[in-house]
Amino acid sequence: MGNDKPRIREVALTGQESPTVKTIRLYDPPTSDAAPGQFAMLWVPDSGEIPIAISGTEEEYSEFTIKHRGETTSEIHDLGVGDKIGVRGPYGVGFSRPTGPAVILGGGYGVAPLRYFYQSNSSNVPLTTLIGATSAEELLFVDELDAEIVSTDDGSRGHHGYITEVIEDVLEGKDVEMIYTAGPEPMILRALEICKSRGLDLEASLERVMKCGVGLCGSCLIDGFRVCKDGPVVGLDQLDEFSEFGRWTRTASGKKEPI
Amino acid sequence: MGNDKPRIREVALTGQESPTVKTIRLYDPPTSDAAPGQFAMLWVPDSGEIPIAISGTEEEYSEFTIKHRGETTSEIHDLGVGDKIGVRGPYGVGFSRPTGPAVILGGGYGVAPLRYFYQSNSSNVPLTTLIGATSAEELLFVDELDAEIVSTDDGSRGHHGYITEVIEDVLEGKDVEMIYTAGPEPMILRALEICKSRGLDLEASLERVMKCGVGLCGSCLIDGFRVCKDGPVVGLDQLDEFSEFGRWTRTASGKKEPI
Amino acid sequence: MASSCRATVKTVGNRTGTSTKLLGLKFTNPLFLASGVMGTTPGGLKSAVDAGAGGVVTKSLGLEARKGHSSPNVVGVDCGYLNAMGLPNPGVEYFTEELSKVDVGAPVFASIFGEDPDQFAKLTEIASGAADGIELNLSCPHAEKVGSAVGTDPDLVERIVSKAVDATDLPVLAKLTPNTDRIVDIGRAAESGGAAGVVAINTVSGMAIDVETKRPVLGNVTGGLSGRAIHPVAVKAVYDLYEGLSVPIIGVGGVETPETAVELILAGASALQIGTAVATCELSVFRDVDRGLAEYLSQEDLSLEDLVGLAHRN
Amino acid sequence: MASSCRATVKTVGNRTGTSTKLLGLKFTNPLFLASGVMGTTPGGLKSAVDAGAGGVVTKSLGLEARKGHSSPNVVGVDCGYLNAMGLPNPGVEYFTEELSKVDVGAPVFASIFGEDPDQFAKLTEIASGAADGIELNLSCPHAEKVGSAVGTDPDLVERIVSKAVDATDLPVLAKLTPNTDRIVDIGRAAESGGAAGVVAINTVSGMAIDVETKRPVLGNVTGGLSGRAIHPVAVKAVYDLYEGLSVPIIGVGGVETPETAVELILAGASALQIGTAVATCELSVFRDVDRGLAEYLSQEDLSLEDLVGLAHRN
Ligand SMILES: Cc1cc2nc3c(=O)[nH]c(=O)nc-3n(C[C@H](O)[C@H](O)[C@H](O)COP(=O)(O)OP(=O)(O)OC[C@H]3O[C@@H](n4cnc5c(N)ncnc54)[C@H](O)[C@@H]3O)c2cc1C
Ligand SMILES: Cc1cc2nc3c(=O)[nH]c(=O)nc-3n(C[C@H](O)[C@H](O)[C@H](O)COP(=O)(O)OP(=O)(O)OC[C@H]3O[C@@H](n4cnc5c(N)ncnc54)[C@H](O)[C@@H]3O)c2cc1C
Ligand SMILES: Cc1cc2nc3c(=O)[nH]c(=O)nc-3n(C[C@H](O)[C@H](O)[C@H](O)COP(=O)(O)O)c2cc1C
Ligand SMILES: Cc1cc2nc3c(=O)[nH]c(=O)nc-3n(C[C@H](O)[C@H](O)[C@H](O)COP(=O)(O)O)c2cc1C
Ligand code: FES
Ligand code: FES
Repeated sequence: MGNDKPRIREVALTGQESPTVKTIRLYDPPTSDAAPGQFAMLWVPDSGEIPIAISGTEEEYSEFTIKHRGETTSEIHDLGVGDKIGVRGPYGVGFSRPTGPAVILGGGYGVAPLRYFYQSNSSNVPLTTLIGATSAEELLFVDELDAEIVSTDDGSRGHHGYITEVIEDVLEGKDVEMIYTAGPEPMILRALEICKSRGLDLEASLERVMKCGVGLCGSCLIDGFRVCKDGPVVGLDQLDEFSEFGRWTRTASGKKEPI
Repeated sequence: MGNDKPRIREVALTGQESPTVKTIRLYDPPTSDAAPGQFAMLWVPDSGEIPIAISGTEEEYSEFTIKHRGETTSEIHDLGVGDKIGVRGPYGVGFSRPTGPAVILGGGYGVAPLRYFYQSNSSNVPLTTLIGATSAEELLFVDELDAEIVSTDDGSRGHHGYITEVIEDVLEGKDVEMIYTAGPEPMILRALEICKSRGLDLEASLERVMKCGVGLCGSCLIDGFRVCKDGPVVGLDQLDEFSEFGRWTRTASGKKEPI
Repeated sequence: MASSCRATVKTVGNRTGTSTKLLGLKFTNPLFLASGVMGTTPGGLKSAVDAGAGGVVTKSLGLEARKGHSSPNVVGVDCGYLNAMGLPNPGVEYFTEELSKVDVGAPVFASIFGEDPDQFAKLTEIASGAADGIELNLSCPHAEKVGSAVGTDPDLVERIVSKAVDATDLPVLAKLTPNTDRIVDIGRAAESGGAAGVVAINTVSGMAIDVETKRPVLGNVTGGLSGRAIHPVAVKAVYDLYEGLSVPIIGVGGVETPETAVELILAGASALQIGTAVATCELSVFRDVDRGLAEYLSQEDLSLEDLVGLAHRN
Repeated sequence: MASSCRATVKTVGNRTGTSTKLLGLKFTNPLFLASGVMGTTPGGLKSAVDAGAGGVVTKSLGLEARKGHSSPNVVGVDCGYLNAMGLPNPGVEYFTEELSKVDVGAPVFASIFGEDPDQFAKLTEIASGAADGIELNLSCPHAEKVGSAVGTDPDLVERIVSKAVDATDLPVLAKLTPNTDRIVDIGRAAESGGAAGVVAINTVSGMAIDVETKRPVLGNVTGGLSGRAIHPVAVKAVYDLYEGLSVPIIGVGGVETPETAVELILAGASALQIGTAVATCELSVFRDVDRGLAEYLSQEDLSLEDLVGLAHRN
């Protein structure tokens, strides 16, 4: 619990990934040692603390790739090299190590944890990457992950439409065992259906409001499952059992909200 | 600090060493691993908690050799096999390992820690043991420590008088570097004088009222030295610096009392 | 972390049951989920029961939905956590409605918080729609006007409890704050008001400051300390309440192992709640502690009831 | 144990002084020995100064010699100790006499405890014979009739302080209990009574029960919790007092590292006391914390005075 106190770090490097997405790099040994799929709680003093996936590591540095959404993410976007931010974690359960050919399926900033997953793939299994975004300029890490197919909602690059619409074509010719995915919940839901119908396995990284990150507060519950501690990466069986997944999320007060 | 909670142990064995001194054996890995000279706090529920030296160990068992003095020691004397007692520790700093020929000088129940010291002597240095007591039947561990000379105040065995009176004779013929001692403070004081005059080194185990055993409460102070944490074994230089040693002890209230 | 969750109580002997009757309710064991920990949704409550909890307490519910304090809401400290959630909850009606559709599998206490006796009465009435008991939160240390603001005045406590008791047929518990020199007076006031039992303790007031940014860490500045750090405080509170009260006491604070559970029962608790340990240990902490408790009872050849308050014999 | 004593504050930069003037006294650093810890004899006080303490507080002294409670007097718990010494002391006259013959090497506060304003006045008068300041113990949680029994009633506190202030020319500090919901009211009462400063906190009420013998461990049954477990409680108390009072605050509770020290200073403490860490760390804890504090100040380019209460800026 002494570890669950924010460590104050200086931003070592920043990079703009898209008009709305920025990566920051911090010297932070604990998170640099995390499993792909694990996340950290990032604290911007006087603003707030939010859960962010680890998007890559290099030696004792970790990277976080953050979409400009509201108050706290906007504060993080304003940080420059040398500015301070608090980090605690890593938290949660990450992705398993791939043991056979697999597909990486990322939507929006969901590509962030998958980038770290890709970086960490030390086994020799072939990974096929599919990436979707709203528009061409919002596509993340396409080259780094050697994406085979991309899609955009506005058709500005690759497939015009949702990335889920091309999964089955990609799977046709390939001997794939498993999909690793993160991104909008409808995308994950669709991937789940595809995996079920084709007998593939699946691991998905989920998001909920996370106020503690350690399994205490219950703000991140899906049914009775603590996404922060027992997730955020969940397997197919677990996902398939949820009654709320893909349909409901919870607001900060605990009220249900349709996804 | 979690370790500083009494562990409840059953008495595994008891032995009467003299009309007033009894040994109890407990299964207690932490103290069985102690250095000779270290002590434990023994707790008799509903009576009290007192400091007692470790007088020997065997595998994960420790022994304590206790003189019947007052309330709590009398309760301990009443314990039989299977009865319960609390132990915390080991505490304090023990004796150094002998590196050359040495004398063991024990008076009264002070022989207790020296017995463990003798047991633990794995180096091949020759140890010459001198033991004093009030009377023949109160002499402790004479055979076990292969005592060369014993003394009794009433002359019922060995030298008639104090054991300190024979030290110099013993030292005459021998190439001794150091005295290890425990027992009445006047005895230790005399040993200190002898060592100083002959250029020998000395380590002595001291006693004071000890209410905490961990260095908090100050009840065991000699000058500003915490006997429980920085002792109970102290070296010649330290001993020689004390203004209170050999002259004053402190009562439970902190008042000075002549020794 | 995990290491501190292991039992240090010896575990030989045959397992005996720890099922218990209390407040007119039956529990498979005396280890309940504490309020505010995981129990923000009926699904969270059910998870705890599935993991072995003998009963559960909901997150504290108010009349209106509340988002809670701004983040950070939780910070780790030595042997515990500080939290300042700020009583986020979807409102008593919303929660009760949702709860009424779920079979939690064990008795559910609805925890409620309000500003005055009338609010507590209204909350009690609504919450009684789906709960098996009511727990009055008179003790949250970091919410303005509610919580311990209403829980340190014995007269007010008596009025709140008595209004709540009038508003329901269910057993009403009063949850007490340790941040006072009058916990026994407050417990007695709750008893006079008709409380079927008291729950002790809520969190201990505390805060953490980050030395590099020089800012309080919690969004709310101050918060409540929970976990093993406060266990001795809970033991003392339960011990004192047992001497001063006749209603059953439910002990809370730093229960993580069979040993910490037995300690509170010996002090006088008839049942226990577990909060922080669902984070520092696994959710199986309920089952693990229950197993250790059962083994302890069997070894000592005592029933759970026998054990309650045994440290007081003299 | 030792590991928790290590500094986590970065220690680059040049060492600057931490000497400080407070209450009309000069201290080489703001880290004082807390009352009751080692300071039962003048020799113990001197040892702390030799090990780097900038000031020292004596064991609390009463009118008569006291042996203290029956043993066990101390038991270890998670992240701290419970103690119930029972205010053993040789009596104020005896101690003052002995102290007058020793050059401790730094300012000495005589801590005193009594049952009523007149006793406090008398104790103050006698203790002033050899001390540089007086600390009124209004907060021992485990002694009958004295200690927190007199420290939770603001009116009584004001009268005690004012009588003590009248009885001496030395600065008078009031040491406060955290076991109350009115610590700021009590601090204000002390201030009105003329206290030159307040000291916060004394130990937190707690107890431990042994599960095998089913007996309270401490001879006195209940005791006071000290050490890192109570650090967040101390930070909160100091923070609140800083908002409500104008006199200097001396922070106590779980100081073991430069970080824990800085935290209390940021909360509003002008100086600190260290108790439990002289057992959990080495006596060099004074020097070690001072060094870390100095390095922190140098790195942040702040003076000690600048740092006091900085977490309150808004
Ligand atoms: C496990 C996990 C991993 C994530 N990884 C990433 C990532 O890699 N990149 C990325 O861009 N986004 C990620 N997110 C989403 C990210 O947490 C939200 O986009 C972010 O919290 C929005 O904050 P904001 O202040 O900008 O938004 P606002 O809507 O202004 O929110 C205001 C306040 O609401 C609270 N809040 C909002 N969302 C959350 C939340 N999910 N949990 C807790 N508090 C919240 C915070 O207190 C915040 O300060 C992740 C979320 C989770 C649960
Ligand atoms: C480091 C050390 C090692 C010791 N080793 C041994 C040993 O191996 N064998 C042995 O026989 N004796 C040893 N003693 C002495 C032993 O501690 C006392 O003889 C014993 O405390 C007397 O207790 P009592 O209750 O029988 O006496 P009483 O005079 O009846 O004392 C009553 C109470 O006074 C308190 N008390 C008395 N003496 C002490 C003390 N020294 N410290 C703290 N509290 C005390 C206790 O609370 C006790 O219950 C040692 C002492 C020290 C300091
Ligand atoms: C994150 C968190 C939220 C809490 N919320 C509530 C609450 O809403 N109502 C309440 O009465 N107690 C609340 N508490 C207090 C707990 O119910 C419990 O009394 C306290 O944490 C001590 O138990 P523990 O040490 O087992 O956690 C909360 C505690 C935590 C850690
Ligand atoms: C063994 C012990 C004895 C104490 N005796 C006294 C005392 O006599 N008077 C007093 O005001 N405080 C006494 N205290 C409280 C300390 O001075 C201090 O307020 C408390 O321990 C918190 O600080 P710490 O966490 O650094 O120990 C005692 C504390 C301990 C551990
Ligand atoms: S974020 Fe608190 S339980 Fe998951
Ligand atoms: S016995 Fe308490 S300091 Fe030594």
